[in-house]
Amino acid sequence: MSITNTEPIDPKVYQEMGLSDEEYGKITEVLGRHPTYTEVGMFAVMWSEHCGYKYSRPILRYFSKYKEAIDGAGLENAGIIDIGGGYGVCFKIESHNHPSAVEPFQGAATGVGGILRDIFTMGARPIACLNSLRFGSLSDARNRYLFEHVVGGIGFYGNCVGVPTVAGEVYFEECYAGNPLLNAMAIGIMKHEDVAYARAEGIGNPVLLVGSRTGRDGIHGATFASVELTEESESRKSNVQMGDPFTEKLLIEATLEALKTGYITGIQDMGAAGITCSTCETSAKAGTGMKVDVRKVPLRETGMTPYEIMLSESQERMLAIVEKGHENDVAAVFKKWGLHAVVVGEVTDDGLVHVYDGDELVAQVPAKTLADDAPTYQLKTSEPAYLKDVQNYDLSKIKEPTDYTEALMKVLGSESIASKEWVYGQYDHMVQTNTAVLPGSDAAVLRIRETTKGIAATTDCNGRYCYLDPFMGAQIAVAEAARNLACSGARPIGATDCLNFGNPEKPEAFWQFERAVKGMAEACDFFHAPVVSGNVSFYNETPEMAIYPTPVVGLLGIIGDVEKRCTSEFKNQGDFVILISGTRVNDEEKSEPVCELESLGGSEYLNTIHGLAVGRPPKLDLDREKKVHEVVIRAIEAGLLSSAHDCADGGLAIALAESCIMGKVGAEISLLANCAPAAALFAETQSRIVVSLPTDKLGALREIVDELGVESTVLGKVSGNKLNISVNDVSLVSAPVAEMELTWRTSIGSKMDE
Amino acid sequence: MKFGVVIFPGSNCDQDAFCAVRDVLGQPVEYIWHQSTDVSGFDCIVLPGGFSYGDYLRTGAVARFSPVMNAVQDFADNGGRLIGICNGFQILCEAHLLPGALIDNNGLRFICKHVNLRVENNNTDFTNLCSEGQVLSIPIAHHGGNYYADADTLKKIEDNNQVILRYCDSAGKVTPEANPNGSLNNIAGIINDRGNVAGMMPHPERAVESILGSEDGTLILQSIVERLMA
Amino acid sequence: MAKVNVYVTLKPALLDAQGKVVQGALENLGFDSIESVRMGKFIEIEVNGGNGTLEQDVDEMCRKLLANPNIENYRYEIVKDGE
Amino acid sequence: MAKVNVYVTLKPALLDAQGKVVQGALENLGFDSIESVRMGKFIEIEVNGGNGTLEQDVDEMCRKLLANPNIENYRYEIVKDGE
Ligand SMILES: Nc1ncnc2c1ncn2[C@@H]1O[C@H](COP(=O)(O)OP(=O)(O)O)[C@@H](O)[C@H]1O
Ligand SMILES: [Mg+2]
Repeated sequence: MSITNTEPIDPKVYQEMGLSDEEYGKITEVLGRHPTYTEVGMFAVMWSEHCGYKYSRPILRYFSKYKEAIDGAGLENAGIIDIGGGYGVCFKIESHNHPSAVEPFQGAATGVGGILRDIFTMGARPIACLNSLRFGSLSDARNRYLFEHVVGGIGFYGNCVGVPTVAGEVYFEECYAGNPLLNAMAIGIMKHEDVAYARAEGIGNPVLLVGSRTGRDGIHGATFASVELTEESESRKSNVQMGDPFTEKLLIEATLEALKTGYITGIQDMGAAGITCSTCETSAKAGTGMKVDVRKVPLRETGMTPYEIMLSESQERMLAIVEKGHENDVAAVFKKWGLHAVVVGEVTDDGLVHVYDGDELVAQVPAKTLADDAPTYQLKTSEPAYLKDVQNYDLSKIKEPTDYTEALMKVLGSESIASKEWVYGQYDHMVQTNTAVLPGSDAAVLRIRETTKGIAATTDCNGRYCYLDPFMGAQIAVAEAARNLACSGARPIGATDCLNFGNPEKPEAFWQFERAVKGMAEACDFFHAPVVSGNVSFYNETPEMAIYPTPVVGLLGIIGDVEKRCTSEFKNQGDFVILISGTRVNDEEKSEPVCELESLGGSEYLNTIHGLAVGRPPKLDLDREKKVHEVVIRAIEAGLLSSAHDCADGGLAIALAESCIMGKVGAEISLLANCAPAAALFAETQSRIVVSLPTDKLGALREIVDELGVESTVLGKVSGNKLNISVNDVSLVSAPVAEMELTWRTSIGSKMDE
Repeated sequence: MKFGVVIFPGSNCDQDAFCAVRDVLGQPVEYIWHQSTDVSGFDCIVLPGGFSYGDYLRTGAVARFSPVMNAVQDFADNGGRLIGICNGFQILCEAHLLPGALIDNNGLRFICKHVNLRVENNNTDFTNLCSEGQVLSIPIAHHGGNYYADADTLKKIEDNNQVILRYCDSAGKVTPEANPNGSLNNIAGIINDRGNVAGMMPHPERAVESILGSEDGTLILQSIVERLMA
Repeated sequence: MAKVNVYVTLKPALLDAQGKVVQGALENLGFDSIESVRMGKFIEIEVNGGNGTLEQDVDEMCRKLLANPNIENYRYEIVKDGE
Repeated sequence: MAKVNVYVTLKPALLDAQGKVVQGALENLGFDSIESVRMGKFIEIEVNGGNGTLEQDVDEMCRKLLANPNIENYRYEIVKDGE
């Protein structure tokens, strides 16, 4: 049977679906005829930026693993990294920004559900979730509503499926008000022999649809993610998908158990573009084709058209390709868990996906064309006009605060710096009983049972830095993530990235995108953290404003002996407080401290106290950065350190304050500065880690420091119940720890309960 | 001696309980599928935490009708040791194996954190290794852990010493501030009047190794072993 | 075919935390003459047949599953087809 | 004084995971002629006064707060005192 369609599709119809006239032309060329309505729909989603990466693909080639995969064997759902002992880990981060903007609770929930399916579809058991969030300021009721429901939705889903949500980040900046960001990450672990592949192997093998019934929800969700948010998107509300974490939990258990039968030859989750995407991609990867009958698909609603069934993004579904003759063995496992498992078609040898509506052939398209041959475009770039202005701002104009303690309190209470306990307290971060460092420290640590090892995980990105310099900002994101791992005692093993940007068709936004990816790719290579997975989210803008470029990195590291893991709070009165630093602390020629004024650029201090997002991000020397990490990791391995905490947002003063607050102890600190004291306290100079250790261990630490050639400065001691900081022997900060704690711990909660 | 851990659809602390019994207590343990109708051979049955049936109607309301629950009921009637943790506690209340009910936390949000618990009655199958008034650090993780019983029931369980654990501060004082979820009388765990069935919202199986931040949960689980060996 | 509407409400003795929050939110929106808000569940059931025992059946559904008598009250109405 | 009953239901096209579980549970309990179960919310509001704009006010409450228009429909009835 074949389709002989001679009726052209009305341009309005395909344009509405997001296809250009040229793209439509290409479709007719490939097919040698005009497409059917169902076929146009399939092309439109698969060739959207969201699924087809038509704009980002050329840039993603900066990621070395991505380039290798594209040029070679192709991409799998998420990369796997060997961690020894027969185990591999896989992990991936994905955005659900637009769904969360429209319907925050369900948008966030389904974001978590989707990323989990990406993990267990590979045969891995999900062991942890992370999330990276951005909102407008909490002083606005709408932002509070979004924040409350996004966090609620993440908790609702993650808590129910029994995967601990162990880490993440939250920032509040005006630029995210119209377009909040939700990036969800998941980590899975598997024995290497259990890896499953998303390939439709074996001509004649039956194709099973498992999990939930298919409804009309989320149709064209992928196209939706590829347009700007406007008034009109408010009216596309049927795009909302409902998450069902209970079914997902069953699907996790059933899938992992079904894979153990050995009869599943290929399996893929259904995310964006639903059955269309999973049939085309699995066929394309195996070089096969597939025949499916939409009438066999278990439906939730009556009267669904083939178009709707093929494009539905109903959640909690998977496509499984099973060895012929064993479909019942596999189906039995899903049925045991109370899930549907229905044969909807079979693998063919012709490279085509044939969609039947009963006896009628309604679509017949080359799998590879849909999956791999989305037209790609080399978009124009141009350096944004605002950059020169903000970068050249004269930081010496900044007025010093009249009261440094007050300034410290203000920064401590600012929404982006304040404790995120209000958030992670709503997530079950302990289920599975492997969380060895709970949320609140620099990186979460999970022990790996039956080994001595631990996995450390973090996500990072300072959007303001990226706005001021996308290349440097992206590099700092990676450096900071690696620094967080180092503070727990872990060395990086791999990365995943979620690239949140504005409209790529605007040359200035695309310039930001390209610069950020380049910076991130180089930094990941430098830290030997191959980027094994990722996701691109464009069009994060409203008519009023675009978000800061926000390339979020998720970084994983390994600790050889998890018992040695380190946390960030001061622990013992009398311990030395030491700054390990990769940037020079002293100018040797003048035997004076280095001026840190420049490093105030993009700082939280400028943002909170002066309302400014100006300057350049702090300088970064990757080589020295890595040496600092190495010092701290070796010191942790040698059991020297009581605590380690990185200096990042808010600078040295905030790092010290946090170590005091979490440890419920004070510290006596004296600093030297040869420019404004505010810079000494709040500049976000890179490559610095505050550690504490018993006084008798200082010698051993110094040996490691000297061997690696970085700097270590004794800042003072853990003592009392106040944080006292003097700069050049003038006492500037004196803050009771209890007061700091109250401000820092309750800042977000009190706004949310107003 | 053999422990059984029931798996309901949506249970998610079944493995944690299983590992705590096998690896920390060193006792034999098996899973029990929710459709099983025979629980003979078990000496203690654990209803684990999680979200049975998604907790979609009310926590524990649907799981209570699982086929296994008839056998569990008989097991308890015959004096078998039965402990419900978190969702398991909710199921036991719905099944009327324990008095009262668990409603939404008064803050209406999920709460996950370590809390302090005061041991109120150490003369039970589940607390005999604790001392009276001892403060245990054990985590909670729930959305509906707010214990409620009508006045008569509450009086009865208080008079009868059926409250085994209360939320308290680090000094052991039972205060409103130490109450995370609005539970009446700060109740965190109770037993039935016969003393062989316990329910508690905190997760002892999450506090059985130093790497998890506390080993106090071991006292609860090991108490059962102690009683079974006696 | 019959349609059954079941209404489940918290017993008055229980503090309805959700109702309190909703009441506060309504007041914040400027609705200032609100005396009380109580949140409950509304369950729509479609039953095939709807034979003689329907009323009894529905009552049993409520008692056993849909409401927890320790904390909730229920009521229901049955709308038979064509009525 | 007026009493307002608000009924909030999920839009029919959306997955009602709760309703599905409840339907399964009822079937397991032996109620075998159930066609569908949909879960919704039932909100009882007592309003002081209940003046001329009440109907309008209630509609606004529903639109702004009680129902989430992205995923829910609502309806209400107003029972005036003494009626
Ligand atoms: N920014 C990126 N960096 C590296 N890999 C990426 C990036 N974006 C996407 N990828 C990879 O491209 C593939 C397809 O991505 P995506 O369409 O998001 O996955 P899925 O089909 O599972 O939703 C995946 O292997 C993903 O990891
Ligand atoms: Mg995928």
